[in-house]
Amino acid sequence: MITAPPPVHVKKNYLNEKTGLKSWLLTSDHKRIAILYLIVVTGFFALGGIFAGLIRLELATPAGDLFESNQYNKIFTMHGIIMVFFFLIPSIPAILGNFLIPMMIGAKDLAFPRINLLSWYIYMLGGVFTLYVLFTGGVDTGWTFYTPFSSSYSNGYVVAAGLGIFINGFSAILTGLNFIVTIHRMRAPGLTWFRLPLFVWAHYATSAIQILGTPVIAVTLFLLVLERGLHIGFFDPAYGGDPVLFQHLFWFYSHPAVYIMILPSMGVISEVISTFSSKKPFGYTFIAFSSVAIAVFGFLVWGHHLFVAGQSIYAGLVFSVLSYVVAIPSAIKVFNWAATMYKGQIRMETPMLYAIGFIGLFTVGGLTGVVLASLGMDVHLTDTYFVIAHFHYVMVGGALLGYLSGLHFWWPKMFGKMYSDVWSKVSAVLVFAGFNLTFGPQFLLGYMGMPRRYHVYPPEFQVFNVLSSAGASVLGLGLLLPAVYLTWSLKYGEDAPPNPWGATGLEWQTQSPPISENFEVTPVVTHEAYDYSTVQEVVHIG
Amino acid sequence: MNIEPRSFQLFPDSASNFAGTVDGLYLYMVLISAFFSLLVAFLIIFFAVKYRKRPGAPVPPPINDHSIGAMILEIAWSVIPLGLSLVMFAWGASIMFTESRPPKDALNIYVTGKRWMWKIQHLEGAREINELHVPVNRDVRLTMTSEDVIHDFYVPAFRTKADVLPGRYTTEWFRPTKIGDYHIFCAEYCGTKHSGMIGWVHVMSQEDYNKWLSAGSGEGSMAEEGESLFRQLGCGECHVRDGHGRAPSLRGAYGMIVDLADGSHVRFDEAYIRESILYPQAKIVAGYDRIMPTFHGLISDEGMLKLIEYIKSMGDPNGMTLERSGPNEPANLQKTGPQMSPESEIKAPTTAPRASAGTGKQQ
Amino acid sequence: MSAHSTQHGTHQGAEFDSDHGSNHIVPVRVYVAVFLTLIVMTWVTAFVSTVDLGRLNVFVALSIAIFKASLVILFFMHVKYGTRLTKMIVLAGLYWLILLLFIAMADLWTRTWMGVPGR
Amino acid sequence: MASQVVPHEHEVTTLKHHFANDEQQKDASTIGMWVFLVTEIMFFGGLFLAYFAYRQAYPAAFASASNKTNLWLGAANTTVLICSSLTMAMAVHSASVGKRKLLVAFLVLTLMLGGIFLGVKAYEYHDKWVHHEVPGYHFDCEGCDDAGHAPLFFSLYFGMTGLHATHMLVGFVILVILIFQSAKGKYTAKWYTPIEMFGLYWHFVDIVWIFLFPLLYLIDRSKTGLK
Repeated sequence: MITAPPPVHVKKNYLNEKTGLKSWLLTSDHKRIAILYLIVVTGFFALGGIFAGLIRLELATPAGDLFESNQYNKIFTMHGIIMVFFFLIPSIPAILGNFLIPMMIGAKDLAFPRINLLSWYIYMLGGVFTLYVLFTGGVDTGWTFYTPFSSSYSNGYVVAAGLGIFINGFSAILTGLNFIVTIHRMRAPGLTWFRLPLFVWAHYATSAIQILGTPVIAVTLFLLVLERGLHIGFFDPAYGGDPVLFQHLFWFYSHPAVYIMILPSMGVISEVISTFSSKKPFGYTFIAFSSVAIAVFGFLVWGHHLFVAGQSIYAGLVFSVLSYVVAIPSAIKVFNWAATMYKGQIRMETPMLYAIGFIGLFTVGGLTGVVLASLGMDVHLTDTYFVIAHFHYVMVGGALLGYLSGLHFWWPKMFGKMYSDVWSKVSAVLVFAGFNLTFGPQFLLGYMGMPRRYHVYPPEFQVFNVLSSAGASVLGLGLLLPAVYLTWSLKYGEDAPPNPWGATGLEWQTQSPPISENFEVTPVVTHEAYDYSTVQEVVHIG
Repeated sequence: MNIEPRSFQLFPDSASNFAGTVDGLYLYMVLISAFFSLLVAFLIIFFAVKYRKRPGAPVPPPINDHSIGAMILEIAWSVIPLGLSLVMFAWGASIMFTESRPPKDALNIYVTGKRWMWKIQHLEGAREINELHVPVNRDVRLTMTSEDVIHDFYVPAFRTKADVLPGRYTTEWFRPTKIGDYHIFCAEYCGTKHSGMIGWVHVMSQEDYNKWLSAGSGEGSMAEEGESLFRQLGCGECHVRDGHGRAPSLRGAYGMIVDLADGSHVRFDEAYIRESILYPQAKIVAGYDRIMPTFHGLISDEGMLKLIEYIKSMGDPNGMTLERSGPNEPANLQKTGPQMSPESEIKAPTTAPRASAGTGKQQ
Repeated sequence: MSAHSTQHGTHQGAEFDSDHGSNHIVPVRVYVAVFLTLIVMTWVTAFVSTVDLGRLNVFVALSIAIFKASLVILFFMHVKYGTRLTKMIVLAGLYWLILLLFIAMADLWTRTWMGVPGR
Repeated sequence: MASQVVPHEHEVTTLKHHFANDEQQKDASTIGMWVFLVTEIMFFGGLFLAYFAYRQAYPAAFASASNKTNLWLGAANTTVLICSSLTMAMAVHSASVGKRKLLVAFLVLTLMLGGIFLGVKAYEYHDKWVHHEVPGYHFDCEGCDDAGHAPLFFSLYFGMTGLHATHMLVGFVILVILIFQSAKGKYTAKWYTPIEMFGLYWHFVDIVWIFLFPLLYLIDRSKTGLK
């Protein structure tokens, strides 16, 4: 008796419950907003990556063959603006944070769902301004907009670019606000602060920085726009204005901003290392409090960007010693991650590969930051390629690898599909190798004294630049692969079980992809965090 | 004089008194960083291999991370890195302190950054663009300002740089220790030709330097040109040398601490001279009223440096005696307003000085 | 941490800290008293500024303003009757404002100490 | 078992699906509003830093330029704004006790007082425009000491008061919406959160002015006395 094959019972989930463009563009479901962010942020990342490729192409030769100086300046400015404000800052909080924090704390949604959608539209509006600037002529001030060049001498679209970032800032503020209220007031019963996943701790600290720091760059750009647009001189030396004051206001936000970029990645790495070692993170409280310590101390150290800018040496002393203090929590995290792997059951899946890469590269990035924090060394190395190498090691080696690790870790939960293990591991290795070849030589370039933002450079720097450009092509290829096999997995990937990696978070207790309300009934948490003895799911062996 | 392009170098030349200590600090830091990076890398790779998942192995029991041993471990890997880094801090701070205190007898050279070129003036009057000739083993102090945006005078071989700010003076000093030619770079983004704002430092033996200096341009020294500018602008009418004029005497004033009308004090240095010429009523000396007109927009940056050099030379006894224009100068106190002469240092007035801030008329 | 879903329908919201007086009714006479104090202090600070206290003028004006602001925060904005978390957020905001002002001003105050221009 | 309160037909439940109960929802809104106000504190904080930096650098210019502002008009304006703060507090109070007419009355009063405040500010701006005290537009600080640095004071004056006025205009728009909604009876003693949240915003704008008034109007008034 041949019975008809059982109708393929497609589980009801947040993706197929409601369909149509309107259901996406007017959604208030934190998971759909996360997907909207994923699409747009990936688009901006690609755009920023193209500019990075153009820069490396131009720098393969000492003379300015590919572009005019003016064009080159606009390209590196757009690379900076897009990567910092439109990829690094929103990437993990707006995509992974939005999707996962309500699920991790057992809530149905964020505290203010409509404000969450509003923050996406504000991000889009900021993006429209920046694309307008890009297509109508670009801005050539660098992503730092130092006055008086940006306010009186630049002929780029400084006002429009400033407004674009001004608007984009509010998107980050609203996301931060949403997270803080949600984490405080909407945890599931029994979920005390020390049972929270470290991912949530990291985002709590990140949101605190976003709330306390972003408004200051908003007002700085507001003053810049006033000065350039209405000739009201705030920083204009002709009236006795002080350009160093602009730098103080700018870096008061922009240094904590680098912690906005790295803290979420640290949250992801804590989760991934713990899951793939099947072990509770060693020193859970130390890792949790080091996130908060980074958020607090992060606001005291911005002056290390101004050591040679005409800042008084006494202030420089204070900023230098505080910069060494702020480096300690990061060191604590790295050592605790390594200790977590001790005596674990380690599975080298793709997320774990990226996490191992993160720890290695972030350690190098952090240590070169410690090198730059010393006054005497910074005098020689600031504004050279040493600084470029340092912050790319932290931003690409750290934040980007953390983002990729998180994306590969929660992809099955977000889309209910598994991706190809082979291709994802190949891409991880390519990214790691290409990255080191791109930015490793730049440390040596930096000590040789090649200044940053140079369109033309003396011939003795060419060897390192060619190596770096070669590395960039490998890195570029490595980063293209995920776009291929991840989108491929959406259609052809095998269906993902609720808990493919054997993880312990609440988000793994519900189906993948989850239903709109996340949980049929709000779970009550009774066990400590990261209790792997309770995990019985079949574990996916890549 | 063209310099033949250099070939590949792995390490920059060390050609100044700072290069040695900075390289030493760098070596210390590289060793510490290498040690910790390799330690962490080794740990994670070793653990990843040693504790890889054996099929069917039970879930590892959680390690008690609140035990005494764990606490000692946590404190250890906080305090040890902090200790090592504070050595870096102290060493770096000491280098920066020496770089911030130029010796008194240093050879003073004025640098003016203008979009995309370096204009350098020597006291003896020699002027250069994008070239800096200095004698070897002699302390050189650069007093720098910018005419437009922020630049940065960076000589990698000397391991020093300092931003050059518009509206303010900044200082950088070094003692070249090796004869040769070294790159000058602009290290603060300043616009289209930022990468073109480069030049060469020519470190020469003392004799070659003296020969170069004397063969330099025939104009008078900065102090002499400053003195003629001082007279042309009519500064001498109020700033009478013997102190009886309506304004304080500038003789021997440079370097002193001056009491101001509002009770505060300020050092009579380049910054104060410049501010009082451009914004005279900002810091009025105690006992004098606010009658000095503003010269904002009337004096070029080079002219300002010449005036400063002249005011400096008024004070020091072993400086050039300028008595010849002293008391026998015809008293022309009733002359009103600075005569406008098309001298190159006096720019056409962009903002015409208004009658209200005119010289000495309104009382 | 694994969680077993609860059968009973209602579930207790996340626990709050001890006092939650978000709908505390403040008597009108408190508002009027605070209002009058604010008006008086405004005119006091206006008059005091016409008296030459030298450097002290700044501190007097700022302390009056801080006093008035704290009155508004505590009574008009109900922070006095609010949750401990609200109080913490207000204090954090003011602390970070002080952080921004004093550390940045520290640079401006110490610029002339070294006596070398630009250092 | 407490008598089951049968919800009236028009009393729609205002509890959002993702909150456990009204208590949690109200508390979340209050905290969310205060976190937003912290961002506003830091937003104005940047301007205050610029003010303190330049006042410390150029005391003479700031003193003489500040004395050109009208002291008594500023004090009167501060009083107007404090009154509007009182009426706003009374509005929140009457909302909490469910008196709808009183609520609407106080909201309208707050709107009018705010309007008076902005009217005075507009007059002051016009007065400065006439006296050429707007930096960048043939600026001429008549009889100012250190006129070279005076534009910095007026830049900050227009920057700070302009930003404050913009915040008040945004407040007006929300106030008008609230007036219509409360007139239609949307807010009851059980749920008046929007009124209270707007109250917090309005009091914050008042606090900013409480600091702006002494900082901009009252610098070294002793020299020019009560002019």
